[in-house]
Amino acid sequence: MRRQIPLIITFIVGSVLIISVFIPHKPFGQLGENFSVYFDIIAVFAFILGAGNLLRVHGNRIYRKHKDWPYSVVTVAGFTVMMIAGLFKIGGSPGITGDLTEPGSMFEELYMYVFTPLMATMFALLAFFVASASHRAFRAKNKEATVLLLAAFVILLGRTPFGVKLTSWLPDPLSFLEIPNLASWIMSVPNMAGQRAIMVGIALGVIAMALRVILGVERTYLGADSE
Amino acid sequence: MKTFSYSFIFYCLLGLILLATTDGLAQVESSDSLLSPLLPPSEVIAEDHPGDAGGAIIVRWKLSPDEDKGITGYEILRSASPTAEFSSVGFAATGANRYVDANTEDSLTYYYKVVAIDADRNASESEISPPVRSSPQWFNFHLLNLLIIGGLICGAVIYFIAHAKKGKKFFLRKIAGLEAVDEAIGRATEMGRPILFIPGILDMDDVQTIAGITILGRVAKTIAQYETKLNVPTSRSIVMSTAMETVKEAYISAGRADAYSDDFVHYVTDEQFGYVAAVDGIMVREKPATCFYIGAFFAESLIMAETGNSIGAIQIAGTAMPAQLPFFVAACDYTLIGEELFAASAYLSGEPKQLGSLKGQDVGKIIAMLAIVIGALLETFFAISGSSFFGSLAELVHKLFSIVAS
Amino acid sequence: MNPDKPKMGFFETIANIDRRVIFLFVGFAVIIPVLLSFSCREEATPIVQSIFDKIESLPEGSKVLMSFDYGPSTVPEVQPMVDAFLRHCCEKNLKIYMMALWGTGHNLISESMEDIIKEEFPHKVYGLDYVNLGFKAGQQGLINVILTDLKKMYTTDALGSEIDAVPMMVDIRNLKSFDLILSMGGGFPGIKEWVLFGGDPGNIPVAGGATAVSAPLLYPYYPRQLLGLLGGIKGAAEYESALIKGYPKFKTYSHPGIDMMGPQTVAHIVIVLFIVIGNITFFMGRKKEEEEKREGGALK
Amino acid sequence: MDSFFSHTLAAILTIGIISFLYKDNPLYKFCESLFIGVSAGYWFVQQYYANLLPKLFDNLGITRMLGAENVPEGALQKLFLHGEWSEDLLYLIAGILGVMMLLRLVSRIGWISRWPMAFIVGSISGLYFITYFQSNAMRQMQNTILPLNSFNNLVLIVGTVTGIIYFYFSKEHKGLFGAAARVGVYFLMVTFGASFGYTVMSRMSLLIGRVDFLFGTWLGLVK
Repeated sequence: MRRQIPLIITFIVGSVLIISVFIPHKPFGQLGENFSVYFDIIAVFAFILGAGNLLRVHGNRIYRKHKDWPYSVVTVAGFTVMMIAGLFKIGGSPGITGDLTEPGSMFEELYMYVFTPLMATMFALLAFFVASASHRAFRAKNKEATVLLLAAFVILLGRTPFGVKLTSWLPDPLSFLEIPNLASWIMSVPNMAGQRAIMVGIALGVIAMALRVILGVERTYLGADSE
Repeated sequence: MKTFSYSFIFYCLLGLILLATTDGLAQVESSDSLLSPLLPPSEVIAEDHPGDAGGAIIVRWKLSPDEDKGITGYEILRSASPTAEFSSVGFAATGANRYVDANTEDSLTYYYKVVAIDADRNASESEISPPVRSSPQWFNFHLLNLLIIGGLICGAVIYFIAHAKKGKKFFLRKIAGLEAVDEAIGRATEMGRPILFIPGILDMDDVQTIAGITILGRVAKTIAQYETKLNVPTSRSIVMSTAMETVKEAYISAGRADAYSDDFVHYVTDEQFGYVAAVDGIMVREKPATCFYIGAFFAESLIMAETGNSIGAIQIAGTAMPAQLPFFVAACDYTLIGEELFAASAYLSGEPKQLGSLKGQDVGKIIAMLAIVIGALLETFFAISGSSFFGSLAELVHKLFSIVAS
Repeated sequence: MNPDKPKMGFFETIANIDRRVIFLFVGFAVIIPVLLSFSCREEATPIVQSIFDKIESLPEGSKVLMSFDYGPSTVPEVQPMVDAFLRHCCEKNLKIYMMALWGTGHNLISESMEDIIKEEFPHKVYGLDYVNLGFKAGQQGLINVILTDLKKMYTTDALGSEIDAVPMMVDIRNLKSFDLILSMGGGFPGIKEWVLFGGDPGNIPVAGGATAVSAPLLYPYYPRQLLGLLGGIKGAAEYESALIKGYPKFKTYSHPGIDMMGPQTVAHIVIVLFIVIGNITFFMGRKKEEEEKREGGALK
Repeated sequence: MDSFFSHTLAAILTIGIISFLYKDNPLYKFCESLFIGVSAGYWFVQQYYANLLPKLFDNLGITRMLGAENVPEGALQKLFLHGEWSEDLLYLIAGILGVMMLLRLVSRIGWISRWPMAFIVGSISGLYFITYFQSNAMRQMQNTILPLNSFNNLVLIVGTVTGIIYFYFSKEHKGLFGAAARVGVYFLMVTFGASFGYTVMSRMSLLIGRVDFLFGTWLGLVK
């Protein structure tokens, strides 16, 4: 029974949502929109589990004097300070309807000067990794890799002034071979074809997986692998 | 008597004023129509918008014969009674012969008029439409094509699942990334290093995360048979709960409940880059021998895959995010591309029922390819011959795949 | 001694170069041009020039609708485009109508009004030359409604004035009252929605600026449904150069797009060089180990 | 906060993250731990104010019970004070599912937490089934049905069809079919190469932004 009820829930909810697309009449028409609100609400409750897990993991490290335990103190402190600053709106207008991100409030300041630089810099690391990945991966190892390399190279060159100058001497009848033109052709024709094939494939993959889930063929996520 | 005479005079005056104004108006109108004889749109019909939840009416009309003489558009007027005042509900461009009034009450009856207007603001009103009411429907016929094609594909999937249950075997091509899973897990065991599994950064409300978790279940079952540590950091709480449950069951079903620990799966933070910072830290400190990145990824894909590469891990990725696929292809050893991600858990399960669904999926591909090729040929014949036969066939194929925004 | 030997060793060293060396090069490629304020000349490509030419061709007093469809995270890329469009429209004495499909666009309109219009064109009058219509929810549905009736959605401007009390709003009826729609952002809702729900049905020219990541998805609409497009910083830089070429006085104004293109170009060249070097060393190395060449593959 | 102090703090954190490129070090570990803590706290607070309050508490009327008077009455007030049924009462189901999620913590009845999971997975399967089918499959197929009267259309159709063939599972990629699948692979490779080449560009501007902050805003060395 414990195993059956979740499978029944999945089946009913899944099939009702599919059918509801074809039924505009109330209450079916709005089910899809309502669901995302439902999900958000469940997610808040689940967050208590997540935050609890985070505190447990780091609390254990501190308690057991794990070799990096001082850093766990930083994490726990950061979490606590941010949570208190936000929930009690320290330095801002208090009360349940007060503005959370009021300029000058502790929550907003921490967001501006701690959270944002950390986030932006982590994001900026991409610039370095893009370079190292290009150096290593863009090699004409075989035919496929050569095609990938050529496409990437034309696009890259097409976006630098240097690449534009490289082929600007071409006579008019050959102007389609100029790198910027070639780059936009690659973007809008073969790239588009590949994208479409991927998208159609994804759609079919999702359809089949959704059916497996709704019909109860796929039940790994319920931990019901063993029957 | 006094009152009578006063009110008599008052009404007389009012009548005179009204007469004067209407007369004047009539004059203005007639002089206008003399200057620019703008003909009104005709045959105004209003009907309930089909296939919706009510609250909308479609108004159609025959274009004014003066369409080319500088008409700038049509104003749509509405009233609850043919004799009451009409008020404007919207405006349609030149050449448009329909308008959807999406602001109606299902309990009321409406009448419509359509007014042709030109650049000099001359206006010419149509006749009043017959009465109409909006109402909700129980079936959206605009989506009939969706139902037919969707039904075909679903039918194929279900048919092959049922077929496979009876023991029919299908050929399935190999997917390199999945062939490598066992080898990758074995390698981690030999090296005595952990295995890292990243189920993407989106929550359970993305279908890629669900695919990631099902694959985690299969992978964990194999890992359970070895003495290898599994590390699953998650960036969402619900994903954490589901992953815990999944891994636990995988260990139980592999008969290794003793080896399971709640520490395998842990929550980090919902913040995309905070999560990446933590994963990068785990990678350089614990040096996992194998990294799985399976689920929905954004910009962080390359940061993780490059860090994983620098520690010499075998990396298997899978995502349906078209923008991130190139980075995984470039930086990982194996990549499950789009559809392969969703097929992976069926492949790994090895269960006939699951494999049958893949065969059904292929029927969808045949439908897609046939539709594209036949449609394109019909279009080509039409373009070359101009024959209306091919034209209407091509349009039919187009219609079959068109989605009407309701 | 074989003279080729040390040479191969050299190529091998390069092929297996420590990634930190690459990081160092990328770092310098960005830091040095930033410190030296190095910039390079940009030529406007046709897709950018067509927007410039369109605005150039509009007679004085024409009405331009600008939709701020972006948020703080894409400000570095999108704001330079907005600034350039605003300057051009102000210079040409066009009437500017600012609105937002994104909730975050609301503040960005106010900031742009302060930083560009009030600061650089102090003689412009609010309500006569420019107006802030603010943010309205509804995404593509909003576009759909204002295509036929703008004042149904906008009964006041963002400052709360009655809409018909704003002089420049009096003869605005719907989207077709505008001569050009510019959407800046590129996410959802954005340029695509403006094309599909505004420009196409209303036959109104639509152009705009998008982040480099989202621009490729918009190329299919150019030039039939989309008049032109600024893609990423490069697009912004090209527009700034076109503006400076047409109006040399803007040379002294800020041009963040051009400023960012300098370091970006150098960084690109560094990456291209690394790819070239990577391939040369790969081929040199392969000569040595012919037997390995059939192994592997990008898709493997 | 004093602007030099706050900028210095932001600069130290920026350098801390960049230092990871050289190797793992205490400053990075500090930044990483701080980032995890602060961001988890940030989202916790955001979840509370952006989801729980407006979506559950406001709709049900709990916010009002907690003493906020400028919030309209919710479903619970309507039911108990005025005896009216309100559709918003259905949000109670979401609340109950949320509480069920928490029952994981009680090991004896922890299995109930599978119900909300089943609810989520079932509804996602249903929703995505339709949205992917419409926008990914049907729309893309419709867009690809083009007359073969130009080179570009031909390439587009051949590329899309062979690409789909590459994904075909239940037939061995041999002979003519295999050749078509290989053509499909080339198209996929062009797609990957093109998106990679394109993205390199936008990734640089982020780094330029940070460098500009360090040398311009913080140290004042730029112009």
